[in-house]
Amino acid sequence: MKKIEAIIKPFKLDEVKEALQEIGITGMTVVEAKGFGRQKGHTELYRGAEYVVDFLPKIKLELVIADELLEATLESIQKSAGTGKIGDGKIFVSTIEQAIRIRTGETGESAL
Amino acid sequence: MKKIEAIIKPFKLDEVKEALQEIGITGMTVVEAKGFGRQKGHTELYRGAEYVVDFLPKIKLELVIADELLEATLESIQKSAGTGKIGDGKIFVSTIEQAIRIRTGETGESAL
Amino acid sequence: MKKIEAIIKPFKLDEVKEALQEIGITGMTVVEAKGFGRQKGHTELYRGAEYVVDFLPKIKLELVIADELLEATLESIQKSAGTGKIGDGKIFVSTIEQAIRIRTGETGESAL
Amino acid sequence: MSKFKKIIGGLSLALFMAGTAHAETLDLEALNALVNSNAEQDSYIFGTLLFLIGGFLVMWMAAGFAMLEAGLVRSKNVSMQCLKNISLYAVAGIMFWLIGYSIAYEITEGAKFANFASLGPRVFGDAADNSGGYSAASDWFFQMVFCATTASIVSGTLAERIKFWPFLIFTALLTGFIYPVVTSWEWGTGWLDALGFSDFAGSSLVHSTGGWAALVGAIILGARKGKYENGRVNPMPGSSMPLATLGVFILWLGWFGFNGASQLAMGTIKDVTEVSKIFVNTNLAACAGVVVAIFYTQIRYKKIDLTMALNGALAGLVAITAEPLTPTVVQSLLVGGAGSLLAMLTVPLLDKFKIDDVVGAIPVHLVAGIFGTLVVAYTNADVTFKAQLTGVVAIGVFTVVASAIGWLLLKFTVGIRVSAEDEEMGLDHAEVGVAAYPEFTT
Amino acid sequence: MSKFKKIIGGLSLALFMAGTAHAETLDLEALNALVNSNAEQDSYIFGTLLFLIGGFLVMWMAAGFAMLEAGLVRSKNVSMQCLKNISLYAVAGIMFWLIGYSIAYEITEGAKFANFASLGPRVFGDAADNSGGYSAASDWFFQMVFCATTASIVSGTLAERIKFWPFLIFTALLTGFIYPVVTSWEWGTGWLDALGFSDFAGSSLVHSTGGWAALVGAIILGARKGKYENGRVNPMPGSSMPLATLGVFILWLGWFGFNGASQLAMGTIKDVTEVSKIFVNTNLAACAGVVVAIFYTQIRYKKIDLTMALNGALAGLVAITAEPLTPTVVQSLLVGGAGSLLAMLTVPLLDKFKIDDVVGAIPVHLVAGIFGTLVVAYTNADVTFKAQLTGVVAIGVFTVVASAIGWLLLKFTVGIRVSAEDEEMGLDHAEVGVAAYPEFTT
Amino acid sequence: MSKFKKIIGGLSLALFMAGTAHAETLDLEALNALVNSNAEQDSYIFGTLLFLIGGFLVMWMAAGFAMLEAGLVRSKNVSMQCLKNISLYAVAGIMFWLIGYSIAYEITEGAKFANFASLGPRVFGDAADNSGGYSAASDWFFQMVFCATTASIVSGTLAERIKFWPFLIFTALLTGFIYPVVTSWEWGTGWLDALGFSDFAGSSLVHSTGGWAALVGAIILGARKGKYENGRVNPMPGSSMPLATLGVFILWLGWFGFNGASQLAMGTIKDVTEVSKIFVNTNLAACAGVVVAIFYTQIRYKKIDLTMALNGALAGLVAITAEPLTPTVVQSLLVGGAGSLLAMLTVPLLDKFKIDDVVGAIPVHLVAGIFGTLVVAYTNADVTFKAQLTGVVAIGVFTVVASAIGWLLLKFTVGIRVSAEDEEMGLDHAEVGVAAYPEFTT
Ligand SMILES: Nc1ncnc2c1ncn2[C@@H]1O[C@H](COP(=O)(O)OP(=O)(O)O)[C@@H](O)[C@H]1O
Ligand SMILES: Nc1ncnc2c1ncn2[C@@H]1O[C@H](COP(=O)(O)OP(=O)(O)O)[C@@H](O)[C@H]1O
Ligand SMILES: Nc1ncnc2c1ncn2[C@@H]1O[C@H](COP(=O)(O)OP(=O)(O)O)[C@@H](O)[C@H]1O
Repeated sequence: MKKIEAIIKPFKLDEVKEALQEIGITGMTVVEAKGFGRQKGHTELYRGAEYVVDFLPKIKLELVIADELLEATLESIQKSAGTGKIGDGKIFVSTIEQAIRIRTGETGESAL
Repeated sequence: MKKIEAIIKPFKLDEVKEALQEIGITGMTVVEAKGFGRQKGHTELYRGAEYVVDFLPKIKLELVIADELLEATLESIQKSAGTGKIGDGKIFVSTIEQAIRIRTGETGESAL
Repeated sequence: MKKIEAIIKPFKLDEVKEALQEIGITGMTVVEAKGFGRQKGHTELYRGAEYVVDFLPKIKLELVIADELLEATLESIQKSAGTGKIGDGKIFVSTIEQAIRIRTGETGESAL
Repeated sequence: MSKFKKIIGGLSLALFMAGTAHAETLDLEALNALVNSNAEQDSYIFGTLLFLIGGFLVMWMAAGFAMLEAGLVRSKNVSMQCLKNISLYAVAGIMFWLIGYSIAYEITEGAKFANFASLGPRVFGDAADNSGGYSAASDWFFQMVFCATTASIVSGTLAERIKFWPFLIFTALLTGFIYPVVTSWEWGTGWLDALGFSDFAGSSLVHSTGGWAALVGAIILGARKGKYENGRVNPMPGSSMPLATLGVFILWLGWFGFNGASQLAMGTIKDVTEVSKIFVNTNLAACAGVVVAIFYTQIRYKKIDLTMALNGALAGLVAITAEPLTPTVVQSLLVGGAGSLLAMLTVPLLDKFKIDDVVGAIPVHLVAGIFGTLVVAYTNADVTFKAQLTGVVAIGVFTVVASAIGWLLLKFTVGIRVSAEDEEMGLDHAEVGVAAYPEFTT
Repeated sequence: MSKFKKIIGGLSLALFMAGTAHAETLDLEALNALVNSNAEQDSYIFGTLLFLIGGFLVMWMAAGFAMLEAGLVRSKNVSMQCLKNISLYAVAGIMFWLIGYSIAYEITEGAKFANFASLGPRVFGDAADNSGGYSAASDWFFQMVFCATTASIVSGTLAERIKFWPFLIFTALLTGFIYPVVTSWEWGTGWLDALGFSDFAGSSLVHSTGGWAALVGAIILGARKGKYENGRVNPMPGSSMPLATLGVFILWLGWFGFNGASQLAMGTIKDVTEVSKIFVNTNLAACAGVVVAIFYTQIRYKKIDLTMALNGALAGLVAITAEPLTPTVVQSLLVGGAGSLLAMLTVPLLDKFKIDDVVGAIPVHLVAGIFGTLVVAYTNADVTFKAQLTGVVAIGVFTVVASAIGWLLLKFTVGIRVSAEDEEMGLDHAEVGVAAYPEFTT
Repeated sequence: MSKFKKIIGGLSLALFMAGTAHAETLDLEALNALVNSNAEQDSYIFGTLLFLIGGFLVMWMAAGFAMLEAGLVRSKNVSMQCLKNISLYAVAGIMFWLIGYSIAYEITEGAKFANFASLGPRVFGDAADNSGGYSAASDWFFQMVFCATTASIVSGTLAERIKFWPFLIFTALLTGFIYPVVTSWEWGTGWLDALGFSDFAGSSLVHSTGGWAALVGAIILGARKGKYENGRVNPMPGSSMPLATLGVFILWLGWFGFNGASQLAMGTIKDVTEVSKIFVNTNLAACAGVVVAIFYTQIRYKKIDLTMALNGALAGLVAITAEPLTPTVVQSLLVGGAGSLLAMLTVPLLDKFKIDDVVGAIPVHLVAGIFGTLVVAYTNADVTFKAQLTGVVAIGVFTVVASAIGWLLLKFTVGIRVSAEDEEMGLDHAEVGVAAYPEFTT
């Protein structure tokens, strides 16, 4: 099984979710995150002092999938999350050795 | 070393933590998350418009353990996190190559 | 490519970020987390009832790097995140198989 | 009608009235009558103004309860708590108009219940209703906001697990029947008043009544899931301490209307001087409540419990409410401080009995209310302990019985408690449409 | 000057005045004059006091709008919404002083526009300005806060996408010109007043005017990005329901000043009695608004919509504002309830036309305002439906045209809408310096 | 006692009084006496009412400071800030009763310190205390809330690093001694008053005194850890901009009581007219403060700084406080605008000197307060610049010295600063029992 971590722009979440549903993904977990990268941060102003906020709001999407879905998933995320502007984010892939569904005790791909 | 990521229902956190402590786990990190899965979301109502919130509040538990604790840990989480109802969550296992305790510089299993 | 997950004290974030920038790291993602470990929690008081909060605020830093940067990165984090006091946190290393830059479709190390 | 013409009309009326005496060729008797009618008019205006100012200040307490409770419930129940608070105020207003006021005030002196024939909605004549020395509508408004306060007390205790509609039905019962009956006994000149019982602004009539109804409700409803588990008390900290603090400041402000305007008249030097003294005593009782709370929690727990400091202020206010006029400042400080201390000692006691009072309304409103009522015997020479005790017991027994009947009827018909699943998920999702802080991504 | 001496000075003045009659060897005529001048003085003080109390209560509504809107916009726009609300109040104050008041009140009876020669800043004499039977400054203050209310209505509708400075320029236009002109027609004794149009406290003059300006702005500005996509309405829940609730409680409180002090005088038994009746009717109309909203949403959606309950209270208040004095309680309940229902029915209608009203100001202030104005014909015998309809239409036409010119001029010069990127990022980052909740790590 | 009987009692008393003249067979002299006593009574009631209304509005400012400060400190210190604000108000009330009032007002005209023999707790007689032309208790209440305001100013500046108990001890010193002494010089008719110094509502007496105490405290306490590091200023944005905004709106509202009721009398046409003018000037000075702030920050930083707009409103209010009556509207706008500008220019100056003022109380209350006091010489013809300067310097020197002694004594005995570890962790964990937003999972 593969774990896909995608860091995307927050307002793209719905679109990405729908794209993933279309290719048959039925589960995922998302986490609020802040990202630091090439996209430049904001200059903020507080009580007359300016400062730069480098960390921008991002959403981190995590989904574990069967190996054969990898290509489709990557493509789907890439398409739906892209705006073409800097800061669109990254996708990282790694291997998951075991998955368990807590409710039923099912393991492996049937747990996803 | 193994990394265990468990997505559980928020109100189960205390129980799971205690179960893990009992089997000797002394460290873990948790993150607030929102989960999308088979458990159906809420229909919400805002200014006369209904909408569905698919993402439900979840807790993501991350713990890195020595390989030999894997079985016990999985079992402990599975027992303590289960309610038998849909949405109880998943456990994912992967491999961690190195662990370092920042304070002491210890590495490997002694860093956990 | 390697994925580094560092759990650090929140007020150290800026220092760590700067240290990482110095060694040429240009991207990272951070997530708010709560940590349970040897560092003891707070005794809190609410409407006359005392209770212990075991989970302390932490920051989880995630960065994916080219293999050759591993040593320098670990060292850099360890130095900048350390206070010498209990609770300084951990660094975990694992392998990432693929990285994709959503905007350009670049893959591998050039996507980082 | 223009904003201008109106004024000019009013003025010429005044000039006309002034002219009456003159037209009758300056007859001394006529002038005397004019002077007297002017004096009466001023007295009427001042009394009415006191009710209006006091009334809007007490109305504002509804916001105070809303914020206090919103801050002390967990996020998943905050929208519901806001909804309950605005709804209960609305229901209280309508019920008190529909039937409540008539139960409270259409009573024969010394009686136990209102005259059936006079029950019904309150009608306000178009002509000036002069009989009471103040406007009837201003009086009604002032009484109504007191009635709403009683209901606000209940909503905090039962938060996070009671169903919305049954809660609202109970509110209708409380504001349309229970509170009015209790009030009729004393402020309506019923039997407790005849007995010499004294409760200036309602430590018992408002606060204990609300407190008893809350207590009975809490017992019948049961504690929140997980509150008392494995023999230990599991604190469930609320969502926002600054909102809770704001709520207490609002209540403190409103209390100047609550106690001050309960003087019921402001048209004489004596009256307005007494209102002033009430302001001072009310304020300092609350100050003492805070100071006792921060010292007590520092000594007892080695930390200062903010929620206790907030409750301490309220307990001080509740305690002085039964008699904010006769005490000296020192007495007021003692009454406020002791009320606060009693409230703090009650909190763990309730936990011992597994009575789950989410915001601490029972210690603050019931316990400090009873204490405040009894202690009047020592700060007001005209009042006996026996009369006070009688009142406390009578109000307690009646409210407990009536509330219990109400709660039990609701429990065994529509049910009063949400499902365990809904409770866990939070009432905001279960019954209200929207989470308090609904954003996830922006 | 010391706080003490002042008082003593004031007192001796009073004693001196009292002494006048005596010195003249107790002449009856002199005493009569004294009595009359005392009466006039009291009337003046009461009238002025009513304006001051009403004025600070309505000023407080600015905070209510700020909290309501801060709660109903998304986090990324909350600082901006706070900024807009405090800024619009400041601009309204200055514009209404500079020119607005003179437009509103320097008008010949029955006319359509103020006398050019009299336009200009308002000056307050040092001597007591006695002519109106109240202090001119107190009247100005009371009128000014009404003007600010009108501007507050607009800011909510256009939130989350309008540029700050163009919004503020429009505010200057609205508070310095549009609102004053509309006001001059009625409260300034202009042609609508002559026609018999009646709008006691401003359902039309304040609320509809604000509502029309908001509606035109919303149409010209367009909906928020993503609000209407793929043929479906995408709700964008606000950041904080408790803040929105607080805002409504603040507005409800302020409304006692809004409607009550619009009686414009308090120096007679009749006046203060009527103020009291206004308090009762205002309060109960809001209560009915809440009750209708919770029933309606429960039945229609099977859940209770908190934001609708909040808007229901406001719609009830807006509806009763055109005539809070003559209706009976039952009529007030009906007016408030119907206003609430109409507002709720309008919400989806606006969505159908893709008019994006972030906080629901159009249903609440425009629709309930029109309804409230028209229904006066049925609760006040002196008022005809025709006059009311004329007023509603005239105010609508004028405000729509004037606002459209304003908005379009701004649109085609400086532009009124932030870039898509800024909108997505949030106005707090784009135009204000600071996020509403700027902390990430602590 | 019933709510009804009371009223009827009051009424019959009035009727009885009216009857006096009649009974004595309509003697002109008796009628004259009655008229005079009625007039005196009205004057007394109006004056007292002004104190009561002004008093509760200023009391409400305590909530304003609490919300402003809760919004401008970081989440980890919000509970503590709430606790400090409610506690300081409680301590101020008790200290001002215990000793403060007697220091402030038991002073011989022109003297430098109160008469020792008269020092002690304030006692309020049962009988009407008629001597001052108003109720003594109402006056005390009004003075007390001013005293509390002074202490509120300090808590904001020193937030996030000062220990709770030493802060509270200093509050006791400030409200029981420093503020009363300063007040005695002017409002108590001491030497500054004799000199011709003028400070209508306390730009110097309240705001500068609080500001100086805060400044000295900030210097002795030192900046927050990390605030000034590596030669750069590190902004530490607060937790909640909407709460800070709410705080400013509350303060603005309260200021109508602060300045308006400092007229100290309302029983004549002149007095109430002047109160009205004060309302207008106060309001417009704040409006100008906002407008200047948004223009200035837009031009200087290319963004609009919300926190500066909020502080601008407050600086405008502080600046006009020394003389809100004599200026024309244009002068008020200039005073308010200039006060705002000065405050904004001071903010970076303080940072240059590494004086860490968490909420900006020093620019707002000290700097705008000094400016406002000095500028009185130009808006009030009776006042000389020399007298104003003398007052500013004298108040400054005394407060700085007295505060320094207080702070240093505390520093070298119990210590005033929390440990670096506690500061980093946040005071909510360290000293209070509960985090401001304690939920993690729900
Ligand atoms: N090496 C990395 N490891 C982890 N997260 C990264 C890394 N590089 C970038 N990110 C995440 O991806 C986001 C977008 O990256 P950025 O460089 O701004 O733009 P782009 O995705 O267009 O290259 C960052 O905000 C950060 O959250
Ligand atoms: N493939 C997946 N990858 C990542 N997280 C998942 C995946 N499937 C489910 N989850 C997480 O597990 C939670 C529970 O899953 P769900 O399908 O609702 O019920 P159940 O655990 O009973 O099968 C989801 O809310 C989501 O957070
Ligand atoms: N085995 C583990 N797996 C995941 N996270 C851990 C583990 N052990 C510790 N942590 C994280 O590291 C943080 C610090 O650990 P702690 O034991 O308190 O101190 P130290 O880092 O000094 O050993 C914890 O709060 C927790 O977030």
